[in-house]
Amino acid sequence: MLRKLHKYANPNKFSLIIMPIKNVCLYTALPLIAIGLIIGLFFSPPDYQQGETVRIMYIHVSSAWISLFAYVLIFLLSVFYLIWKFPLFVLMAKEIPFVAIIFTLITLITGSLWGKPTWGTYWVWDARLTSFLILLFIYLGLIFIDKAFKYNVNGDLSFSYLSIIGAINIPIIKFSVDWWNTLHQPASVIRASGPSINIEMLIPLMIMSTGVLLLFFYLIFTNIQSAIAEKKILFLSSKD
Amino acid sequence: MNNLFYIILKKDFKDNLLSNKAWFTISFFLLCLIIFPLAFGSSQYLELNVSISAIWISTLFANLIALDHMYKEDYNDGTLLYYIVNKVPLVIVVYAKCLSHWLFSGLPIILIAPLCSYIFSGYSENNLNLFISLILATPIFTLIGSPIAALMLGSSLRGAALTFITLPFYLPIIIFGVMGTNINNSNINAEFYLLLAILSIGIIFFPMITVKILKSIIN
Amino acid sequence: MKKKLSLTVTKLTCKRNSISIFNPLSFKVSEGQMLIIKGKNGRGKTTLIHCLAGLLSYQGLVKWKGVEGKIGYIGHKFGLKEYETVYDFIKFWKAVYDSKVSIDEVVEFFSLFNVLFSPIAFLSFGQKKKLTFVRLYFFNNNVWLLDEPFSGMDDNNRELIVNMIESHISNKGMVVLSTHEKGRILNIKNTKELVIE
Amino acid sequence: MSELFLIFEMNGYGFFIWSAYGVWFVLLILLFLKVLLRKKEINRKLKYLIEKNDGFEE
Repeated sequence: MLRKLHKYANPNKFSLIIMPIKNVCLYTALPLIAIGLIIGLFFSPPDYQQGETVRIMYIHVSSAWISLFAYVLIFLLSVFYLIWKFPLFVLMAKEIPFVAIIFTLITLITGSLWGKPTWGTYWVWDARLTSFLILLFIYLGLIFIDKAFKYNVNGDLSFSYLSIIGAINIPIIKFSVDWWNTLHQPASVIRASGPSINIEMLIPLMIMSTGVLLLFFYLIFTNIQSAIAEKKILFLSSKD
Repeated sequence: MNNLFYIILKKDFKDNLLSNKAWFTISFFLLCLIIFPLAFGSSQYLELNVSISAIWISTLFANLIALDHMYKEDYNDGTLLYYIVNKVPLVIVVYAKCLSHWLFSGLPIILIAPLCSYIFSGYSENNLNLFISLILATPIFTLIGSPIAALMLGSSLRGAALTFITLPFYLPIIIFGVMGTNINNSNINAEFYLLLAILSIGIIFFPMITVKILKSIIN
Repeated sequence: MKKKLSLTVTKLTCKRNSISIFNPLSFKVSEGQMLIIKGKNGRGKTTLIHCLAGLLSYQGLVKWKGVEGKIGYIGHKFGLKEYETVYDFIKFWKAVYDSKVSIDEVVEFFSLFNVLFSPIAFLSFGQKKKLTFVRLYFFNNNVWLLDEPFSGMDDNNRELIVNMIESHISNKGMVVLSTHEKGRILNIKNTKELVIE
Repeated sequence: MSELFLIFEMNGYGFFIWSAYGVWFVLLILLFLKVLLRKKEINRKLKYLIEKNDGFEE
């Protein structure tokens, strides 16, 4: 089993394998996002409480999911790297923070634009908002540690250990709205008793989320290919 | 086993005293505190909220500053290498280091903070809360800092990067700590239980991960 | 019954940044023998010793047999604190090893009377290097890995260390030693040489 | 014309909704450009190096 995995863990081969997957991701993501945008902006009904502003949800919630999912991905890849020591895992994990930080920024900005009409302020220091801000700083820290160890052998290890330590923040974010009574509304889609959201809003949200997720994968895969090529450049230029 | 812990703790304690870094943290804490009345420009008492935040902010920064030389000297002069080759259990070393670090960067602050709060605000009813929440929070600062200090050992820009990377991990602790100090908070036990939960998980988890990091990063 | 002490290395390589540092090495050292690793700077002598000490991950096989307790090791870094006194240093490592050897004996063997209560910062390079051997003296480990033990030492100290190594080998110990010096550096029987290209 | 305006006004919440979507779009485009430019740059370097090493393979 491990030996089979090892065959695909060869960076050059991996780079070739993800080539078609990457393109499929891009060409499904773009139409899905377009459909999601059109339904979400013009055809979905307004909320009975929040009115038209609920349309911000389609981009806000989808990017929030992506930013959390990205961290889980980094965490898993780091754990795999520490167990099996394939450098490919950490190479993949290192490419995620930069993409994820943009999605976290989108989440925070759209969230505050959603908060102004519904709560009356752009920003409150409540549990979920603060913990999401901390997530942003943890991503920044991960990028920073990658840069600080650029030509050091221990960089990979430091990166993966830091991402494992930072994973403590993820459950805090996920459950912050359930544990504390805060301004932010509790989870309404992913919860034990099934979604509490109107089906007409759920459909565009799901389409949008799938589209953005595929786009995220496209960006990650492209970055991974670049990183593999970068390694190759380093190898070639240090050869003689 | 107990004996070894005691020996290493004693040596670390001595190192701290001899290398003059022992008084650094508490002096930094006091200096940082003095800034607040000056910056608020008031010749009278500070407001209670302000004095509490001043104490928490100073604690945070004093701990951040002290973190840098937790493992630095032992790494640079090779003592850690000798510990590992000679199979001295690193768990004991890490626990001893955390304890001695806390004795110099946590304990003095805990003892001195209620007094500072009284001097600054002229108000002493929240002192017990401040005392308890500091007792719970400062060991967590040390414990969270220890793996991060260990994994920045090989990096060239250690000091600045360490401060930047550690700060986000300290933020939840300071949130709960300030909430626990607030005397108007009716549900104050909840924060203490939460800090206690983090402390009791952290006291196992963080030293373990520090040992792993030190072992893999040493060469 | 005690196992006979031996070290067998087969096809050992060590990779850093996916470039192997030395060509695959195979050798065998047994009880009462000394291995001298020779080579120029940057050929991986230190890396080889770190691999043998288990500090680095490597490809190939390193098989120790009959090692008693811990491995004695001397590296480039001394593990000395500048502000510590020599006496404190000796006392600390005696306590860590839980050794039966008395401090007086160590002081006499290494002739440290004059510097016993001075901070280590006042010591010369050679004296500091000599002090690192105190760790070997305390613990009765039968394997020694010495990385460039003679660099920066004067003749007296050198003789002291050579005597130490000789008596260790005649006590059925094993020594692996690396050096960049050319020619025969020690007059000890049972010496093997390994040259890293 | 007024109907179109109504759609864009969104019951008076138009500013928030459209600026949120605008921020989303601009940030995603910037990210996309950054990723693609990096890839292009690296491929250019790699091509140059491979040519210099006369058709290096694996």
